[in-house]
Amino acid sequence: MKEEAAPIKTETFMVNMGPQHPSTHGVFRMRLSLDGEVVVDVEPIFGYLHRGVEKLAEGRTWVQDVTLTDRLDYLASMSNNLAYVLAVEKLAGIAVPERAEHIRVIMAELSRIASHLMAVGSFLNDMGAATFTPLIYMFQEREKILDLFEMTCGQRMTFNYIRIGGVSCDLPEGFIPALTRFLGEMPRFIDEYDTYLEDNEILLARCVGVGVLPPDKAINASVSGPSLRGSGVRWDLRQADPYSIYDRLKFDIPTGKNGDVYDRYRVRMEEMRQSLRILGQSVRDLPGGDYRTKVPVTFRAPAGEAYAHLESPKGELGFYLVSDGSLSPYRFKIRAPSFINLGVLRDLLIGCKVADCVVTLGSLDIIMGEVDR
Amino acid sequence: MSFWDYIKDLSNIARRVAEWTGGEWWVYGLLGLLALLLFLVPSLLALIWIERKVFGRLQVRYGPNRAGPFGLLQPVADAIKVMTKEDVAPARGDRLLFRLAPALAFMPAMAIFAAIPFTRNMAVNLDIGVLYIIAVGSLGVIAVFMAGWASNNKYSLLGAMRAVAQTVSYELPLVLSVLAIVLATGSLSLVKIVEYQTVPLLLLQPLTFFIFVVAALAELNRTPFDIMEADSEIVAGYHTEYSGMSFSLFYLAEYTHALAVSALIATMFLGGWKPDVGIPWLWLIVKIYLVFLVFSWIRGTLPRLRVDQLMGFAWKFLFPLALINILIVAIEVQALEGFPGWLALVNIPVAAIILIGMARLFRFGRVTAPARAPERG
Amino acid sequence: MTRDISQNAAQRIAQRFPGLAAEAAPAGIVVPAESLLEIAAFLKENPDLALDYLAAITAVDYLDHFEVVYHMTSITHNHSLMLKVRLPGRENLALPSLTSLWQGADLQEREVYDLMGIAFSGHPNMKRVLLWDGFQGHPLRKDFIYEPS
Amino acid sequence: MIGAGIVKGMAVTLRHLLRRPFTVQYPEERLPLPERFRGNELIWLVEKCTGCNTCAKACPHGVIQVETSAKLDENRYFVEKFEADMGLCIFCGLCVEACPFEALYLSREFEKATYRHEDMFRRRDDFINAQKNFSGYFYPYLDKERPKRLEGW
Repeated sequence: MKEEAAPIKTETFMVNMGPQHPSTHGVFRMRLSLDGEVVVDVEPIFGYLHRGVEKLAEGRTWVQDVTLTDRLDYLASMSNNLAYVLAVEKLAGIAVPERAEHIRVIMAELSRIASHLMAVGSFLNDMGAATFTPLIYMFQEREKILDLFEMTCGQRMTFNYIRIGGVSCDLPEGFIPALTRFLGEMPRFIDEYDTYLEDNEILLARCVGVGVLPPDKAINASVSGPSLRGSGVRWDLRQADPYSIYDRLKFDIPTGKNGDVYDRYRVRMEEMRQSLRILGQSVRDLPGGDYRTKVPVTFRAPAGEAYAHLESPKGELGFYLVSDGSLSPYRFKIRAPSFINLGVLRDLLIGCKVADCVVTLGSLDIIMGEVDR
Repeated sequence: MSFWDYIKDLSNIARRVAEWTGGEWWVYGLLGLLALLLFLVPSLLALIWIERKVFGRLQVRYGPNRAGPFGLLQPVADAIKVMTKEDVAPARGDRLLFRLAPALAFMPAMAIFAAIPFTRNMAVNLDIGVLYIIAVGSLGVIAVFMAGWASNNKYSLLGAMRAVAQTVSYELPLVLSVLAIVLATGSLSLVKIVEYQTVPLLLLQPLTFFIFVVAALAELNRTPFDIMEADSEIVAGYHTEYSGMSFSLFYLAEYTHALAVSALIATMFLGGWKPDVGIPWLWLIVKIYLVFLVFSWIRGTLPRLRVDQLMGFAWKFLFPLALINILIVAIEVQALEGFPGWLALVNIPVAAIILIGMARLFRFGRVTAPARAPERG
Repeated sequence: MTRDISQNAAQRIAQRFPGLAAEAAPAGIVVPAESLLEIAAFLKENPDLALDYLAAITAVDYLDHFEVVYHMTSITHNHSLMLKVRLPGRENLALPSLTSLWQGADLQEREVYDLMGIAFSGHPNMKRVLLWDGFQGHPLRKDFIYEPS
Repeated sequence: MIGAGIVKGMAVTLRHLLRRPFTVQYPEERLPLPERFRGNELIWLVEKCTGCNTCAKACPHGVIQVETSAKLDENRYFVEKFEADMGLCIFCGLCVEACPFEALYLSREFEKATYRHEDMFRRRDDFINAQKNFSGYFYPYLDKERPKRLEGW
């Protein structure tokens, strides 16, 4: 008696990773087709946090729109404020006092460090340092930055600090000593975290060669920010298209070699060091004087259009504003870096394991407030 | 018999009670169970507290400190919370298996303690103690798979599949490392193994110790080997769907298992109740807690490996290492007729050399280049 | 500093595509919708222009016409261009998709479709991104009125 | 070599084990509030308000509502209604900046959670009777001159 065994049939199965999932950084959803542990196909689905910021902005005045930008990338609100305000200033041709420019740069760089700390921390958390140890170390440092922000403008996350024509209030008395102290001790902490995990074999095994984004593809897919630089493209708007006072500051642009998850992580860590350098310079050169060109509450931008972009912690954050000369913008377009960076996710994930999905996603550093707007 | 004797060797109490009731076997049994529970329940609560406190301090925060002094009552508070929670079972799951799995997970972890000798007399002197522990200890994975299957949840199933693959892989180095001990001590009985250790086996066989600890970490599914419940990937793995009391049974099973493995390590490598001064069984308990502290420390520090790297590590690193280890131990046992204490001085450098050599040879598997994205259909 | 190359690009397009009206708008250049794909390919592949980085795609509703705006940057030469396409009317708007040239156009075109209702022909996955599939209307249009169902 | 990095990492966490905790035990211990802290309460000074409605216009969310009636004998407006739904407020401080008569301030209160949204609604009398804990936001001189300037109000 011989029975012909039917060949074993396997099939892929679908897993909805998100919108409620511990490591999708908010309400992000990936529809994974899995062949066992291997990802066959992936479709990113988002929009769960869509608030229609672009439409809302059309109904608010130019001045009020600053508050909306706070809520895009809520981990680096200062950069968002700044990007929007730069666009308005470009549109209306407003000159900004020198002191305000310096304060803006200080704030933008502080928020870059804060954002990168969060990015790296949650990325390491995704990798399974499951008890949050690295995340909490990063939080600890971020806390100090948030204290600085709170000291300056009274809030910790949604600052609404940078205004058209300057900043809303001058630096408080104790700020410079506090910042100097922070600058003094932060490099030591970054070094410590590098010792902690930089050449941890498990981390290397999980990161090196995973989620490789070749430079030509990164450019083609409009990837920006640390993800682009991780692929080895030296493109940083702070040097390529300097805004504010960045043309006067000296700093390096760290780039990766392989464009894998590890390089993106390293680029973020290095960028923090460079941000500290920038902070040191801008504090040193901080001039006195006015911190704000008065702009009336009923500010009307002249009719026209302007696109201004800056290097936010997540990438190229751009605002394309169209004005018809009225109280509020006619069109308020946000070029959200997280959103566009997600375009490569599918290519990075296919062929990976499930575990690599979260790590790769973490290394892209998306933030749903910005993706969904 | 003085009071001190009763404290030093609790089995004297048992003997006394048994004599008093007529020496029935079941009296011994019940007393043993009582003693075990008296040890286990507070230990579990303490373990949970210790781990949370260690994590807290590793992370530069306080850890639990609200419930009771130093937060000592935190596990109790957790237990109350968990017991009052609704216990939801997935509608399309397999109800019977779903309910059975948590109990089944808890049982083998607890059964391991039957063979742990607390002192020379406070033990069931099982001649095949080691065999029993290995046999019972690996039962847990059945419960895990059951839970994963019965939940009818893809994450659970993924976790269960990972669990089975992982446990099967790490069982091998685990057993082989125990074999080395058995070779040296010439006995499967844990009491004999302890008595053999005039010098702790940790020093005599550091390589065995390393293999055993790593494999045991994997068996316990603690980081860096916790892929079966990797919370950042597959939510909570096999117990994704569990809530309330059934979840806490899994949770307790995990800690019971951790406690059991700590006890095993303390017994087999750290000399159990030795040095035989003071209250011997307290020595063992202190050692168990020390081992667990190290476990917590590791868990609080390391990220986790990917599933394929995990398997690779088991088969390409630990397994050959275990074989080499057995070879060395066998030669030593044969050549020296016994296992003298001075061998520690030889074995520690030998272990270091072998470990470093193997580590240099070993590479974690890397992913191959991702396949091309298929066209969207 | 990133230079704006509107003038230069307009001239080159005029040379390359004679008879094709590439007007220089106040900011950027306006090209006709039919030849968008060719012009975009030219802009990307011409070694002197080499606009290899498609920074942003957006659309503006001017009531009588829509304007689709492409912000392109050259990482090689560090210059940028704002390319505009005007689409008259309000219904059945369509443009050729640039996804064959830039992968980065993928999500951005979907977003424009979602919020402005301009379909991109040739896009591999022309679905809504931010809003759900059954959503009626395109909210960034000026005449959009939200009516909760 | 496998292991060296892991050992280094373990050493780092061990060092942290010996550090003093960074966290603050909130209800008992409190972090010092910065002077400019924007708490979740508005402070409205009825004596200074002219009812010009600038704050209401400046608010991005339409939180503030002002109604006035003319007081012809005193040649000014009487603010009949000054209401704010603090549940909608995002504490951006734009109203404070807009106020031309320094009649609006943010407060440094922050423990203002309520069970119902309605409880966050502030009416004219609530504003008048409220405890005034002035925030230095937009009025940095408040930090220094706090007692002198504000005690009489």
